[in-house]
Amino acid sequence: MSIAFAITMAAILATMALALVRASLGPTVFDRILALNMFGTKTVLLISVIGFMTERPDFLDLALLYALMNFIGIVAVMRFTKYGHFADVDAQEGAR
Amino acid sequence: MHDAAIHAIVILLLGLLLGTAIVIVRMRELWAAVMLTGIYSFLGASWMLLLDAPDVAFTEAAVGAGISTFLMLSTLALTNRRAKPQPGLSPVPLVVVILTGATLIYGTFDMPHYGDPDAPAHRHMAPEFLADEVKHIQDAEHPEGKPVKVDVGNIITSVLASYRGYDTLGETVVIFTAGIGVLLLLRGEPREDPSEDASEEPSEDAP
Amino acid sequence: MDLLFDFLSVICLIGGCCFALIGGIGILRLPDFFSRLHGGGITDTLGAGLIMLGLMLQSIKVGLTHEMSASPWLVTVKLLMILLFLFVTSPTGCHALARAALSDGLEPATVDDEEQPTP
Amino acid sequence: MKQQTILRIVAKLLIPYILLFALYVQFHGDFGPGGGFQAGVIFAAGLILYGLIFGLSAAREVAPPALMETLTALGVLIYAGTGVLAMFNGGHFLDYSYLGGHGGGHAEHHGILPQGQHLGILLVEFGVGLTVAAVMISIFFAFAGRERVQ
Repeated sequence: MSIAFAITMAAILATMALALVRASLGPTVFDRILALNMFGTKTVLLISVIGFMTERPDFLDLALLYALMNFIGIVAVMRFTKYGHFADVDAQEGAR
Repeated sequence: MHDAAIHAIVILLLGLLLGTAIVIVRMRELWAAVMLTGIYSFLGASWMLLLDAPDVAFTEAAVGAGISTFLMLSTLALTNRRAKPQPGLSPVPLVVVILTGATLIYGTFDMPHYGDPDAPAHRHMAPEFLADEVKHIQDAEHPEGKPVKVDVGNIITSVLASYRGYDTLGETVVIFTAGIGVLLLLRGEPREDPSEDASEEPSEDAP
Repeated sequence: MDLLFDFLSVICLIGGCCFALIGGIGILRLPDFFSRLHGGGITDTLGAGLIMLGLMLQSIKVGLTHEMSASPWLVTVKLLMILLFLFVTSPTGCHALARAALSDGLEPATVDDEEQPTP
Repeated sequence: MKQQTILRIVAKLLIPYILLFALYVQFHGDFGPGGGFQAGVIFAAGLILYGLIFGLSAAREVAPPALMETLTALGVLIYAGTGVLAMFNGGHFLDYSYLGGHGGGHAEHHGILPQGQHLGILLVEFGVGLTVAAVMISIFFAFAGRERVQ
């Protein structure tokens, strides 16, 4: 089983590397954020597999945390790229 | 086989960390650099996990993914979004960095091997901490003279909160002071509450 | 019984790896942002789902063989929750991203666009 | 961001779980990874998500800035107060063994957990968590409330 876990981790790391290339190339803002989103998901998977490989299932708390926190990071980056600040924008935004 | 696989994964992870660092350095768009530090923190936490340090990884995960991205972005919102291009590249910083790095790596040769049971860190205080941890399992056999000190499942928590209570108190005061400092700096001038008159403000302030 | 669980879980893990890699290649090679969203989508749903399913089968296997300890079942529940959160947050992120890109004026590339530069 | 229905609903769905997870990390830190600092950061992150999606003024209503500043100091006070309480019970500063309520502070009865240590660590971690969460939320308000200086 440990070989299967190792292969899974290697595949996840390879996917991370591909996402990293896209994050660094990314012609538009959104490409980079998409790569960040994917990277976060891959981290959750990587941490879960590490937990199983090292037989320390309490590592899953960490994966759970990343699954929740990744979303906050993405919302923050998206808001920043859209408005450039974090103050209230509802009045300016109008009916968009 | 198991150890070899973990070593290979660690090396791959470190390679990715290096790649991320290079990409961050080359990035001119500052918000993208901030986003990439988030990626760096993802990788760092995974690596700390492989070194069997879940508490450190947990802190990295809690701070690195959400809060620090947000804080750095809000700093950018108050300053500037793009880095100034450097006019000329001087080789001096590179030489300094390479020399410092080489010295540090040379210094690690004297350090005990990872996981070495004879390392000073494992012989000085750690046995005492660990002994207190196991004590409650075989409590009935123990002679009465030995006081049970800390009896909390996670060793890190007991060390941080109890044995090194003064230290942690100091850290809490540091966070408190830092928070007060940021509030004093950023609340410099009294502003109108934007929640009340947000509907009027943009029309007046808009250029 | 163990062998069956191991077999199924290896199949799930390898399948998940394949989907993750396909998505990774997709996010790198596809021509424009809106098609790259598909690459992201594949890894985040099917890739993550299969890998999590493989891990869940492993913990269920442990849970069935050691009846007295509750911890493997807790691990299964935690994996299920992680999967649930991933399934909720990741497509939401993709959706919001696509919406932001559209409102920013980014046009999806169509066949006509591709024919124009290479006549 | 408030106009984006799906984002808003999903945030509404997630925020309770983030806060619940923060409490889990806070009070389960004795046994699993985590503790006061991490819990405070996660709790603050939950509120920051609320502020990002529903607007700063809504977040200010949920967590009034004045209250946050009070809680910042209160957390440190709880920490230091635990230490002082141990002194009142006859021990040293921050010697939780004397919090057990047995008077003498010698909680080493057979089979009985040293309650004082548990209680002390719980209180201290709570103080740390309170301070960290309040500081993070205050910093969020301070940063987000300012507009760009040009």
